[in-house]
Amino acid sequence: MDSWILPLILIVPVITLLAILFIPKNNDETIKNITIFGSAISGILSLYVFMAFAQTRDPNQFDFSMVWLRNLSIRLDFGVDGISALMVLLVGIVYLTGTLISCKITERIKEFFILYILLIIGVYGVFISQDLFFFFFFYELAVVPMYLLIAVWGHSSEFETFNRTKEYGALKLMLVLVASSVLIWIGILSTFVVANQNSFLFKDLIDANIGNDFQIFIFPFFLIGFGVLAGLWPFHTWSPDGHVAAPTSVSMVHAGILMKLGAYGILRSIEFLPAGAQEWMWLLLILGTINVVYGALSAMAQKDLKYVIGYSSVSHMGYVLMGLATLNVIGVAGSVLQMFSHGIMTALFFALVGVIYERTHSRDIETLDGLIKPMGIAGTLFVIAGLTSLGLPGLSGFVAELFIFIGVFQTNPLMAILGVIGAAITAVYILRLIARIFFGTVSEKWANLPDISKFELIPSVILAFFIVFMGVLPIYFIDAVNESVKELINAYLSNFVAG
Amino acid sequence: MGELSLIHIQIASIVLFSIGIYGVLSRRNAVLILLAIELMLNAVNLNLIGVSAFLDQSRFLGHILIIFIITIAAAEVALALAIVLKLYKEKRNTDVDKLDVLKW
Amino acid sequence: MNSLVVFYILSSIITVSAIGVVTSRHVVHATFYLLITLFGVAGVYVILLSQFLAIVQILLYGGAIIIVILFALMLTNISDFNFQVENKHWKYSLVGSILFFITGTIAFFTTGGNTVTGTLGTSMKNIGIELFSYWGIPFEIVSVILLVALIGAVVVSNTESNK
Amino acid sequence: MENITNNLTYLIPEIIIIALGFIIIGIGIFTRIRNKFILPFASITGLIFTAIYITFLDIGNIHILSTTDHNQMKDLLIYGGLLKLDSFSLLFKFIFIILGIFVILMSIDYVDKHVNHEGEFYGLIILSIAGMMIMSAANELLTAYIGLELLSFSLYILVSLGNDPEKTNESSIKYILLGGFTSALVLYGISQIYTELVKNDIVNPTFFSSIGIYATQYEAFPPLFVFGLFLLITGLGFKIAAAPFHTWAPDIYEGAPLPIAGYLATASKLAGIALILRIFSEIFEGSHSSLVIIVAILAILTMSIGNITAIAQTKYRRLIAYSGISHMGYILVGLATNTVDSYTAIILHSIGYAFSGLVIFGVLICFYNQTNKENINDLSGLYKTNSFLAVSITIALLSTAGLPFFVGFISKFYLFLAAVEQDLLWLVIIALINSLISLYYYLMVIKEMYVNEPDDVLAISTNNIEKLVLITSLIGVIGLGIYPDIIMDAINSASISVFIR
Amino acid sequence: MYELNEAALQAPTNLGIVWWAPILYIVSFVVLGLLSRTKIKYTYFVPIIVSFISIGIFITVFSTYVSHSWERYSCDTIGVCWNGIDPWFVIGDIQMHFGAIIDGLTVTMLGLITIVGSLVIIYSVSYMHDDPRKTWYFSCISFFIAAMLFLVLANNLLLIYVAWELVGLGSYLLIGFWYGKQTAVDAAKKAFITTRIGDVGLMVGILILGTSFTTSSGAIGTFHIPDIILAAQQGMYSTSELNWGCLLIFLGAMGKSAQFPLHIWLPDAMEGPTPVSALIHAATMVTAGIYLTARLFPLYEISTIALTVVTVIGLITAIIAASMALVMNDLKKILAYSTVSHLGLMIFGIGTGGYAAAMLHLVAHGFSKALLFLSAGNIMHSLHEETDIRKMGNLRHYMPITTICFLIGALSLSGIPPLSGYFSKDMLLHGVTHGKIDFTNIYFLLSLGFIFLSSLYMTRVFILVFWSKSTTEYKDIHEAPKTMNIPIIILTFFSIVFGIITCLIYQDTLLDIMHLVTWGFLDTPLHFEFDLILTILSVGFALSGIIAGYFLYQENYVNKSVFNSGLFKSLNSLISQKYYLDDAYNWIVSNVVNKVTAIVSYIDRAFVNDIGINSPGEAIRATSNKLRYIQTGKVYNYALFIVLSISVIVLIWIFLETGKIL
Repeated sequence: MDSWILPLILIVPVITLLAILFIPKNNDETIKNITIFGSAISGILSLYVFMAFAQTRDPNQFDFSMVWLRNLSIRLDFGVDGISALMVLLVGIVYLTGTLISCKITERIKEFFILYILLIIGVYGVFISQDLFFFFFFYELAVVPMYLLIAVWGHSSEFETFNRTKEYGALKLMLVLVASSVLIWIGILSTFVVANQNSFLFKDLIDANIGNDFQIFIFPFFLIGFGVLAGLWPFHTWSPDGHVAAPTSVSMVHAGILMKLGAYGILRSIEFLPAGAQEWMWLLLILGTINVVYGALSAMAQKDLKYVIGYSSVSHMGYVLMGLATLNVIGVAGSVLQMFSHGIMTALFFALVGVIYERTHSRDIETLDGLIKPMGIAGTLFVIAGLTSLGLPGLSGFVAELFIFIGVFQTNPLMAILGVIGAAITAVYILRLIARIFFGTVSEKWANLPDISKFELIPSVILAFFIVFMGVLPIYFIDAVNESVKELINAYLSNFVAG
Repeated sequence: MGELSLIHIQIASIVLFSIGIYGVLSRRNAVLILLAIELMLNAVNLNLIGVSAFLDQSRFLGHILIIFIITIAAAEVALALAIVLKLYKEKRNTDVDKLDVLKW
Repeated sequence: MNSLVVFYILSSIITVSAIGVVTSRHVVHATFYLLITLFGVAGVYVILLSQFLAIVQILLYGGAIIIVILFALMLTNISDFNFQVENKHWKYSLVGSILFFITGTIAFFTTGGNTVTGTLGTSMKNIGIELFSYWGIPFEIVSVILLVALIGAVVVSNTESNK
Repeated sequence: MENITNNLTYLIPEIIIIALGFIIIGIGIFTRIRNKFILPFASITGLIFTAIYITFLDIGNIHILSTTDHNQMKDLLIYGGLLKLDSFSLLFKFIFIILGIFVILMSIDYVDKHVNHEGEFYGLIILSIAGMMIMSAANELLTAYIGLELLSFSLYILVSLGNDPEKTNESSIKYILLGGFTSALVLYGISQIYTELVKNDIVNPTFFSSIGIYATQYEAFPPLFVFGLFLLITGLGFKIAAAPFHTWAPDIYEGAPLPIAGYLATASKLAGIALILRIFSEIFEGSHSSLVIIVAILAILTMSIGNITAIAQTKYRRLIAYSGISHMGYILVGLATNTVDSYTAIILHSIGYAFSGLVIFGVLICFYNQTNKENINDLSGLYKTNSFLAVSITIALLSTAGLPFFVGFISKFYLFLAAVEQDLLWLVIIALINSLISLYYYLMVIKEMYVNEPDDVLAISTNNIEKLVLITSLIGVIGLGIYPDIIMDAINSASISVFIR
Repeated sequence: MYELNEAALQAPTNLGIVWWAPILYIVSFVVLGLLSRTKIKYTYFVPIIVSFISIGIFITVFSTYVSHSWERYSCDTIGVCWNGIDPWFVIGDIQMHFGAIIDGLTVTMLGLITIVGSLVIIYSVSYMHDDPRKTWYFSCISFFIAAMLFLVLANNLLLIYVAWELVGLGSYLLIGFWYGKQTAVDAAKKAFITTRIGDVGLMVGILILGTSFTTSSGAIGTFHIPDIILAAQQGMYSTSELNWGCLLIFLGAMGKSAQFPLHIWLPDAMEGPTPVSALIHAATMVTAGIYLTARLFPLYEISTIALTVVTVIGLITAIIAASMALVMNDLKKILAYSTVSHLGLMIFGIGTGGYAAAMLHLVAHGFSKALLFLSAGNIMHSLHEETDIRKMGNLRHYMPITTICFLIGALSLSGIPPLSGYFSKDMLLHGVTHGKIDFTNIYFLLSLGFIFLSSLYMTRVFILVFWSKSTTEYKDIHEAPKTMNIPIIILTFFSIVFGIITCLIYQDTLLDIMHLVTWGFLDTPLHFEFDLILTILSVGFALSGIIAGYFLYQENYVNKSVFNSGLFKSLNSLISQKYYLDDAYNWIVSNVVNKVTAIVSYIDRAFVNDIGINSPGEAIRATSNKLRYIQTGKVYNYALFIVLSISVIVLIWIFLETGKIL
């Protein structure tokens, strides 16, 4: 029997999109209201999906399946387990908050929302589809709107050291992501052929028991292909430039969700390529560690507020990858939690950076100071986000990073130590940043800026709430994730018990 | 001195064809290029008649082909000449070397 | 007398006149060289015992096409065609054509079964029957093509392009 | 020994079309109609009638949507096998007519503005459709050649109907000279094939099927056959503008009337593809690894030259020409694969390509009619001046770039999947890299339209006909992308009927 | 293998109320935090009430604990482990409970924290009276105390780490409370980052101890402290694991407890409000490291290397800090350095095994130093935040109460009987000497030197502030208000009687509480034994320090020029430059860290991005610009192109088919 919840999750944005499509350009208010309404419904749906899953923990309760293309026996197959349920929740939150944030956009808001919702449909689809083809379909779909979203609504950044136009950022993001998807094309096509199940469903591919040599040959394609989207070093440079060029809400979605698609993809490919994963995870571990340290160090050197956040998300995605690379329950669970936590956190970061930029029209760390005096609430929220990113207990980041450290430590202590050091470096640059732009004497230039407005406060508070909630009661999230991860890892291990 | 055999015809045709190709490649006058194309078509006919006469004596398909080819060649020449004349009317010459506005 | 000798003579005529076609400076000369070539080819038809095609060749080509070409040339001012500077790219053309020639020759010689002798022509009657029964449809289409070409010639020649 | 008149009924569509063509020409010549709508609508009504006729045509269980299990898949040889009626030919005839209708609709304003031979213009388009229908139905080299010549002749004339004297003359001269040259080559090739076949005492030496029989007899083709075959491939490649025979395409597109350029880019290429599928499905009888290699070489050349050269282009017509060339490269990949799946994929891909090509050219025609500008950077700010055009062409470009939601994605996926199934992964990788490169110049165009400011803010208008055309073909692009299954019946039966016979 | 010890589970249930202390403080934090942007006055009653309740809770727990005689002298059980609340989370094999260990150690720390905390809160009420953001201040204080209570209650290394970090956050907020002051901001940043560096060690150490063996239940490791200790005592850690674990955890302790070379943040941290200095940097937070080391003492016992390192680090810190305290001129900085050196002494004490004494000293020092800081707060309050002792003097006439209290605190720290400092210090000396005095014991000699130094600088401060002629004119100078004096007096009382009570009157009861935390098997002195010679030595050194100070600073018996010449000069400059440690750190930051980051980001731009990502694109575009020119536009070139490619490909194909061309 099919459950229509997951299709609904896709249909609601589609309906919203069509509704916007048929509203004449000029009345922005209606468009805004409809979008907010639609995103609120989606958010509630996502919350429902997650909570329902957290109650029953039955991975099949939302299954939905229909034939899409007979020749290739491609099925439209939806379903969630704990991991994707958490991701769906993440998408819901960021979608809603991003919509609220982007209400200040004035030019071409209709088109903006259309593309934005298209992006959201893509990411929703990735997380709920149980079929390799549609996984990839939605994955590409999520990449498509990014170019226009960035190139049209973005901001170029001119600094004395370097100039990055928004077109450059958008183009690089698009091309690098599509280049990475070339690798995924190759992986998917040859996996399908070799698995010879005449089906793209994950479960069929898992049952196929693909030969080890092929797994070892093909896994790097998935690893790098998805890794690029996860900001894997040395293919990460699209991400800071993209973040910086993008408008606020797109940065939120981009850093908050889009980079998670990559990690999620790697997670899924572990399922049906266990031997390849086992063979290649050392590489992911090392690269992930490089991500952590390298990203933190580069973040420390940045002069542009948004670049700092961009590089910090490169660094944090490094933790996610490290956690995946452990292939043990606690590490993987940690990285899943880190995906969620970082998604919320970085969304909050970008929202607040947007607020600041809105007011000061400057992202230059050197020129900003003492901002907490005029903008107390924004400053406080920013400090919360910062403390999350340096892994302070009681906020969402800590538990995730702790699990990742424990997991990694069991597989490779050296990398774990480097990761911990990376966390320390994070503390250094985050505290420097906060001390620089928020504390100290406020220059009269900023002395009487308006504080955060309603449309910015609500989403920021929602995000901050989830940060604190997950930090204080992590067990609620952990239990939802724990079992799915256990199943995944046990399935993975069983491959080697068998032979 | 041996008998006349297919290979002779084929050689003659390839010679004629190559000469035609040379004409197409080297000539700058559109009309002359047309003539060269006619040469090539004749080479084709030569080949066909040879094959038809030596090998395909039952269905003599070559003859049929030749007739079609000649017809189409005639039509083509007519059309091409019309176009060349139009060109001439507007540019007072038919030098294809001067036709390189459309490039790169 | 051996038909091979005749063939040699004819083919030498064909070759020489063809070379004349592609090299002679003067357009009208080239046209007449072409006429000679056509007659040579017709001669080959004859020694291959298909006189009908020879006649068709002479009538259509020697008659129609050459006349059309000359007519076209007369419509124009010949002097525009004559002083054409010698083309600078003849070397490349030579290379191209010779390469093609070599390729073709290799193909001919390395493929066996082409030393058959003993030719047999066919009668005009058979051709007619074949043409109008079996190949009727293509024939009809060719007529369409001719019509199209005719229309096209008219259209093209009385178009002053820009309206 | 049969008579022309019997089973003439099977040719009713062709006959209608040819008659229609001449009628339109006649009207155009002998009556001086000043209303720009009468001729096109007359032709369109005729075409639509034919299309409907073909749709419901059902000869002995052969129709467009015949079932996909090829046990009861029949085909009908008429006129001693010169022509073949099967769902493949029916499908392609249908597609040709549809494309013709679209092109005619798109060109109404253009003709009104720039062409002073309306009758000939529309009539020749219709006649060329007839030629294409014969190509898709031909089962024999000579017939195919004749159909191809009919198409080419009409196109020679159509190309020479452009408005810019300089470019039109040049392009028409180039086209007819190169076309004649190539057709001579093709004929030479046909004569060599004929030689080889009669040498082996194969009856009907110019039939495709006899080529198949011949191919099965030889493990390695004899050189002469290779020679002839490649000359034949030259002609077909020239038709679909595959490298290294592509050089004419950009120039002709630039010089020809814009609707005709669109027609060249969509319909005539599809005709070439139809013929190629027919012939290659026979040549591939038996295992011929070297043939695969040759086709793969052509594919690589076509893709790479097309895409890489496109990047440096400054005129949108040339850009589209090169992107079309690169797409022929993808289709050659499918050809090198040579399985039922790959044939299905090729048909799907070419249909999708045709639809997006229609959109692209429709938009460009609207743009050109009102601005007379030809450079890519003249498109700047098109979104501001007319958002509908900008969005439509964006969707079409993204579809040709093979991004999801659009038919380009699924067709490419299908194509490459089929290729990988035949161990052509290396070829697919090259193709993928190429499609990545292609994305770059599509994005450049998109950037021009959305990011940059328009040079002069005169709003570009679109009339209802153009809207109709664009929206219909957009529905094709998006609908097939979202749920391709709807036309899979037709495509499957077509590919099976051409491949398995 | 081993089982989780049973005594842990059968704990007296009413100990559960102990959780209310931190929870109430959390509540107060949240409430005040929410109120912090409002204009409500008198919000400070919330923390005051909470603090009283928490003292009550402490007393309950204390009595319950003392009344459980069954734990006396039981060296095999590890106090009372109380697992009350549901697991915080369960992941994989790791379970994490909100569990508490309640033993002598905890009880002691509880007492110190609750008492000093409430006193400081009361003191702050009037000290911060004029500050507009005092609600937020009290909110932060509550948060800090809550975190500190969690830290001492936790029975689980991860929970300790959590609390550890939160404590750091609290101190960060409090030090940087006046965020307008750049120095304060930098100090806060410095404190957090420095301790964070230590925490890297702590985290890794925890990971090592927690994951390097498999329990009987198949779980990979545990973070439950009693289990870890049992595991260690059953020898389930390899030596290297144990050594590394202990050393790295001690690195964390060094960061928090300001041990050399990570002590640099503490003096700067004096930028915060003075009560905060009293609370955080004298009594509670800085003792967290000592608490942790004491908590894991059994491990250090086993890993001798770690124990040695602890001893040496402690001693170095003690001496160096004392020497720096001698030359500083900033009142609070002097107190800070003296704190550092006393912390060093405690660490040293633990290192020498006598850590019951160390804990005793911790408490005694906590009271006295809080007392001193608060008095300093009085002084600054009346002198308008003046902290340079050279500008003071002769204050005894103006603020008598403060003078007396300060004097008592100073004497107690100098170890003059019968003040509490004397007892703890003598017990430490016992620990060093193991009962028999030999002057070849370098530790012993250095600790005597330390005693001399500490009494010397205390005398200096006292004389320069209260006794000597004042160089400046004071305006409207006055004694501090009662609300500020009462806490000081209470603290004075404690620092007088604490030693006597614990070590003389009730020592069976109270020192055995200390006793309970030693599962140690060294023969360390657990009672205070009066040893005449030792007493004479320590008190003698202390008195000599005082006398020397008197002559140096009051009578100027030796003229200062001596210090500006020769060896003394260089020594003086070395010390007053804080041994160039700050300079060294700054140099590292500016020349190493910043350089490295600059290089990394340059690599990121120049190589990874421009060469790695951009150059392929450039290459393709260049190719395209070349390639477009094959489109010459000349018909015959196109034809030539076609012909050539035909010939070439046909030849290739023929070769492929037949394997030969001819």
